[in-house]
Amino acid sequence: MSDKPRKFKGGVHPNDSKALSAGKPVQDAPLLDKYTVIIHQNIGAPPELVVKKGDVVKKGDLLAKASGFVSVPLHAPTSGTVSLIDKCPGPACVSVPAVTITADGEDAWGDCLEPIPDWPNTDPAILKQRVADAGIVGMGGAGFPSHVKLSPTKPIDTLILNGAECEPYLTADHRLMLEQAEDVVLGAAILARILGLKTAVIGVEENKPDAIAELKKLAGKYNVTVQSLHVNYPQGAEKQLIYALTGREVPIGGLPMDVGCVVQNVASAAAVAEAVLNGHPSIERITTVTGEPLVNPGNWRFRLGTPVSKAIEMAGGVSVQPAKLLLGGPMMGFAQNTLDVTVMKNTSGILLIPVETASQYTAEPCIRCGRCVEACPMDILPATISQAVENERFDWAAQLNVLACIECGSCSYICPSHRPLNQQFKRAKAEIMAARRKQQKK
Amino acid sequence: MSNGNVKITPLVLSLGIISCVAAVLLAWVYLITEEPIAAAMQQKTNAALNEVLPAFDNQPAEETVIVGEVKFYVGRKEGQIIGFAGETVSHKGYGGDVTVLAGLKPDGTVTTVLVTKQTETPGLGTVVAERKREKTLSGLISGKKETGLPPNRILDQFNGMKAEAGQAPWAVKKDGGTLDAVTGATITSRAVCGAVFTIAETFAQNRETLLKEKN
Amino acid sequence: MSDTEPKAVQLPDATRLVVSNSPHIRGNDSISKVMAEVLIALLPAALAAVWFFGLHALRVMALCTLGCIAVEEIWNKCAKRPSSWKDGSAVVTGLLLAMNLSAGAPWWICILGSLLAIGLGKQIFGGLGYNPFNPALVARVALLIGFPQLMTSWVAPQPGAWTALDAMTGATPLGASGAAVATLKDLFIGNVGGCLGETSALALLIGGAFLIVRKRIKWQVPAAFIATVALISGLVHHVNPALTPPAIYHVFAGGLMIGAFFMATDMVTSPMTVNGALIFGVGCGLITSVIRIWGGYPEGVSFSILFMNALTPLIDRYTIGKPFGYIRIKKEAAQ
Amino acid sequence: MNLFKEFSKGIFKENPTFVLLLGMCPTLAVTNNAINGCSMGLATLFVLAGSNVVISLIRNVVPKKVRIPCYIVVIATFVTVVDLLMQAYAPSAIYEALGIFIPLIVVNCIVLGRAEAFASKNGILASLIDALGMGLGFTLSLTLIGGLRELLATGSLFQIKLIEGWKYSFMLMNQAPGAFILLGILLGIINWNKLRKAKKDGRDWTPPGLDCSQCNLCDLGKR
Amino acid sequence: MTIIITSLLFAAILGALLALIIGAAAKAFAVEIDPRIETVTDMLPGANCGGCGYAGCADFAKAIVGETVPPTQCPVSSPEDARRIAEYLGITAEEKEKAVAVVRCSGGRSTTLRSPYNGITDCRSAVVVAGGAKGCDYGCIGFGSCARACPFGAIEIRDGLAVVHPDLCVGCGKCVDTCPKNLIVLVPAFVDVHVYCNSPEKGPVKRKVCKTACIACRKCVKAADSAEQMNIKGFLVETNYSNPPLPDLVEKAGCPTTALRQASRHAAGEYEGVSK
Amino acid sequence: MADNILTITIGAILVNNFVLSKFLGICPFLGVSKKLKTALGMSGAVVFVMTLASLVTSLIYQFILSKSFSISGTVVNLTFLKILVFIVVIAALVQLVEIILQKFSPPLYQALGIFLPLITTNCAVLGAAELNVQAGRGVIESTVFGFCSALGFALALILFSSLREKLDLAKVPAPLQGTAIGLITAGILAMVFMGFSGLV
Repeated sequence: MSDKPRKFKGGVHPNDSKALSAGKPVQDAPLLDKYTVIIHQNIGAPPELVVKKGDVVKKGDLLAKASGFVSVPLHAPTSGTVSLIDKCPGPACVSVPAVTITADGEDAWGDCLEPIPDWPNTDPAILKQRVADAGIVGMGGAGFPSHVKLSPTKPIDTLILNGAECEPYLTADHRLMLEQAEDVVLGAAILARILGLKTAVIGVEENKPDAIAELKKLAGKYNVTVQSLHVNYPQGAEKQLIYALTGREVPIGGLPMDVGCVVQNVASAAAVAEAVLNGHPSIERITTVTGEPLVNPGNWRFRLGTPVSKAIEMAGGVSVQPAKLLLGGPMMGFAQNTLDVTVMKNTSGILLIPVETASQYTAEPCIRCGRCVEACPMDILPATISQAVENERFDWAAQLNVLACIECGSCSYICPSHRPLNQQFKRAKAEIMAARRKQQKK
Repeated sequence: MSNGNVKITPLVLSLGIISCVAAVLLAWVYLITEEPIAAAMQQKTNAALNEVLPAFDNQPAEETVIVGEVKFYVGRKEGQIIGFAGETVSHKGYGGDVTVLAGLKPDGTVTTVLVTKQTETPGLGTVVAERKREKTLSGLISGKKETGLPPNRILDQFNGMKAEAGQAPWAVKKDGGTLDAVTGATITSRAVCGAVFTIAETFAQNRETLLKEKN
Repeated sequence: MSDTEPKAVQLPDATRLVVSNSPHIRGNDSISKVMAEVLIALLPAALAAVWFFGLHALRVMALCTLGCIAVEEIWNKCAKRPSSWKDGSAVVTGLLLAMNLSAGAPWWICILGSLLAIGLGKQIFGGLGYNPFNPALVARVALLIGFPQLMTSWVAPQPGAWTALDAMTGATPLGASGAAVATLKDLFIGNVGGCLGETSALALLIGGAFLIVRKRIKWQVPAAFIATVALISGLVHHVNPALTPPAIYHVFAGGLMIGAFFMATDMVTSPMTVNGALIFGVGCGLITSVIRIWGGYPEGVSFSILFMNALTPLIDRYTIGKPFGYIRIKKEAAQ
Repeated sequence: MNLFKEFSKGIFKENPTFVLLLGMCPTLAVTNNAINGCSMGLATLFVLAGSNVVISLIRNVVPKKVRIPCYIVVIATFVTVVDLLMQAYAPSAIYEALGIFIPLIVVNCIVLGRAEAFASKNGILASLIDALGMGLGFTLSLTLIGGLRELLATGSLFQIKLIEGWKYSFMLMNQAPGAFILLGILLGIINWNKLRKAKKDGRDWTPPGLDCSQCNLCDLGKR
Repeated sequence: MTIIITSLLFAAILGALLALIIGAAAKAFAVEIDPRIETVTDMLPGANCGGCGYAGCADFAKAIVGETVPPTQCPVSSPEDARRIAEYLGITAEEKEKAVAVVRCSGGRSTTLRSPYNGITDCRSAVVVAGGAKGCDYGCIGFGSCARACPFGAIEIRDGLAVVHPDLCVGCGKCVDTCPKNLIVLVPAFVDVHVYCNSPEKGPVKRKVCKTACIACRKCVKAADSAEQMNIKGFLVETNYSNPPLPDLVEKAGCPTTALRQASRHAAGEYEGVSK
Repeated sequence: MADNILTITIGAILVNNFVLSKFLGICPFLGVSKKLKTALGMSGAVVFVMTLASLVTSLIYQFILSKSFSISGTVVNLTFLKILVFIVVIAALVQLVEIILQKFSPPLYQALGIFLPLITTNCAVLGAAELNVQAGRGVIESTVFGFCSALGFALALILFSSLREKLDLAKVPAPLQGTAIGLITAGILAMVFMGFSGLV
């Protein structure tokens, strides 16, 4: 592989605004007296609760166990008492079940998983089980259980670590790669062993030269390569990353394993290293709290269940009323209407968008300029699909491959008519899937 | 309702009878209108001849000479030939054939050009072909009658032209010639121009024979 | 909010947090910016027109632009739609329409043209973005068919003379005796009779280059268009020089430049895909050449672009590229 | 009273041109001036009346299977009669202007449509009245369109120039595009009026779609 | 005279030949069409609303004639119409009660929490973003997808809440499928008392986001003439439509949150949050 | 002859397009242009029938109707039966085609069958026959003319239907929806086709 930065087709280049928090080292968030841990933090089946109200738990104790293969267990973020099992606001503005733990202040570890210091000689199956037991999910955003990705049904020849962090504003992975480079690289090596591979590739956007340098220092030690990537959104999208690094196209509706690849987020890799070497389950994550309205943006290591209000407090509160509060980055994150939502395993950022840059536009008619077609990393025709959806012609939208859409938002970002393309595609996908389910039922 | 056992005989009978009745009716109407139609056509020809020939006292419609593609009507007054009217059909029209009638002095000079039959685009090709007197409201009220042939920019430019036998054809400006054409109706202009030239040139070639005709 | 406790950390007011779909930030592009850039690109040609045809050119441009804005706004009022002239599309249409008229066009031609362009060409289909045909060209063709004589009598260029207005006949450099009408240099600079926008190839090239550099238009359209015209007219001239002037005349004379750079590239009415753009350009070039060389009208650019506009839905339909990752599905299905 | 209703419906409520959208070909083709439109309308009126009466007469004796061919024969007969009569007695300019659209009355959907929809189900008098109403409606519509086109194109009406000294002719209106566009705009105005009325009455009304639903010769429109 | 005879002969031969061909064709390729389908189609309302579950009235008529569905399945036509069709076909038609739609939510803009929303104003599109941006996860989004779907104009959006006009509603059920929150139900038309709340949450949770939520206080259950008239399901009370209460229950019960309403008065705008 | 056929071809397809400049076949043009797919089917059926009908009518006209023959001293010419004969022959032809297709090529019948009854009343077919008579074309030329005119019809129909599919998505003002906007679009299309005038 050459050192030339790799890129993919299409994409946009928004102002990345990462300077707000890129230079801020990760701080450990102080212990709170209450954590409200959302139970269902992964894609797939929700885990089964194993505690009840009034139970005393230690840090790292099991709160809920995996309820199937595509499911991960959930662990207590600190020691304390289970004070409430009820609904709390979820990331999609809909209430979801959660466990509230009142901290006892001791923050004592419970009976943790056994560390596996001799991982290079351990059976990969045991390592994989460890990943599953530690409750590790894709920490980039989707929250897909990591161990499922590590159980491919097709031959794999490439392991890719996603350190692109192409979303504007977010710097959590950047700081992680910089400060815990060893963990990341180690995690990569462990993942490679699980998959039976000798090597792994870490893809990092070239706007993080310090992180690249840091990783490269350690790369040789663990037989891992670091590849710099062209700065372009959505470089961190799985399919685009695979294309940029290997030139392979993941088929529509397919998975990375269809082209012999497994992609893991760098934060997940670090979590894997933690779980294997120290036996610590996934109960905390590095999150960027940022945005122009904040007094003191930065990166924190939060425990799961930390309310956003506390996170904003740690960042010094706001100087002006923001237009939006987001979980995740500005391109794909979710807008929130309450401060009570809590940090989850896949919360990469807590972002406050000022009124000036928030996209609050009214849509104008499409002038067919084709900017969206150029920007679409999936090479579909957003403008045409948008018209189809506008007229509720979902069959037509399906013909136009709306299902290939990865909802990266590049088209909406670039559109001079400010059309809500992404929302339309989300609806189209939902409608098409619903129609198919209905069809299957028949 | 099943149509499996349709009887063919009533079908044949009914359609046959209707066709027969229709045919008889038509033949009858045809017989009635046969003569008026012929008369109407005759009248049309005469009206056109009146326009292009000087006052004549013979029946030019009955005194015709066909030379090549051109049909010449001979106009006489007191037995003397006072002019010819040449008629030809150009197949190069835009919407079909264009029939052109041109009056000629005995020396071959074009006097008047008329388009007697055409199916050109209304408002475009017809601009070339039609000589139409525009009635106006004030004209109607005052009851003033304008007489004479209405002018036509394209057709009138042939007046006074004269062809020599075997000369190069007249052409519109677009084809490098000198004659004006109506923009957007070059084809019609071209067809008319070609037809007038055919008449004039055919006349020039056969002038002697024609003049001697039944004199 | 927390005025009583000045030291307390200020938290955002949750009830005022806007909920919306991602992406939550947007590029700073907008329709009016696009239109503004088109106007900037038209500026050289407009200046050239004023230089060659004087204040009459300015009059025509002003009338058409104001006319288009007026028609747009009146329509919006009647149809109870929000005002839309500020997006600049009506101004662009008006200016393009003016570019398609002679400097000697009477005032009512400009107003009628505006009505046809905005009314018949655009608003009747639902306004900006829905018109299948280029509005300015609809107006131009309607006027050309409606008033053939008026629309093909040009004004002689008089560089620097502000008020002169010399009518000239409709002989164009595209006729068989093209070289006799204008020299090549005149053609390039624009010292020939014609519509305001048909004169200066140089000014149009500058504007077109600007648009291409700014990525406002697809370069494939003008490239394919001009290349096709050059190729066909060159071939025909080679076979039969009497029929048509050399290719270079075809490229620089008439409305080819403005058509290729400003009309055929109209986003709303041309294909969105790159392959589609190529087909579109080639089709325009083909029809333009055919009409110019064999047809009854002296100029075929507007007709050809409108014809290809009509074909655009079909082109769009059949040039949809395969999405990312599509090939593999097929391959797998074949196995 | 009832007969009057049958008669008037063709002129307004079920106007063949503006409401039923039938017989579009002559409507567009021969309306370049009011006189042509009017003559075409009258020719159609004659055919319509004749064929409707005859078809109403024979409706009970014709087997269903050959119904359409029989009707076509009847209509074709009347068309030929009109053709011959016009050739003989009408001014040649008008006969020539109408051109092949006289023979094409045979396939005018109004004639066959009325035959199929009305005359084949009703008595002679009713059929005649229906034909007269429809024919008159058609004639009036064609004259209106022709007059408007003439006026817009050359500023004259019934070939009498109304605005003297107006030297420019708007040729577009005289030609094919003008016909389409003008009819489209006229329909738009009619629809606008209907929409306005419907809104006043609190009804929902959508303009007729552009498909064969008005014509009942085959069931394509219903697919 | 000759001409008449010739043309007669010619036409006779032609006509006979033609009829022969068509007749032969008709005989060879007979197609069966049931004429009753057309008649039944004519007897149907012709609104093509699709409320019967078929693609338009003609399709439905085909199904009726094929005796796969009873004519009463048409939600638009009156029972008399259905009976007439049944009589025509010689089949029995069981009576079907007229139904109307009810939007089980009373959370207008003034009575429930909502976040500012920026995006497509269409319920089905809004629901993919933040569940419609409402404080209550179950409530009406109020962007009027159902109102647009209604072919009879029976649903009105008032202050961000869909309100059904029972007198205009024919119970075709088109709106039912469009509501992404599944708020709309078809109920017998003669029942006038409904609980305008669909949230299964506990009372305090509901009260936090909505002033007019049903808090399951049981006042209406107690006030009802018989115990079965109002059913309690979890934290929500529902009208028992097989044994409905009389309209005066609303007065008698004195619902503290006004979630219990009369449909007619709800439509007339006599309650909080829906006033005109 | 070759030149003439080229002229007929270009003339019939582009210059004197049946729909857009001769106003023939407007009803199916407006009626079956809702979807591109139906338009394609209709186009196929029209091309097929019009070619055949032009051939047959031209044959009948050339060899029977236009011939003057003498029977018992009277000259008889049956030209006046032209309209009657043409329309009846076309109707029969369409029926026959339908039956034959149904019997021998079910797939083709599936594709074109539903359009066939409509073609009887498509004035383009009768119009082509009439125009052939008027222009005095021979049998071969008539057939070519019929074929090319049908191609012209198909071209206009396909263009129009693709435009209509696009218009379906447009926010056309309410009163102009449906037929009105369709006619206006056709008008602009006709305007475009006028650009070809003068090609032949």
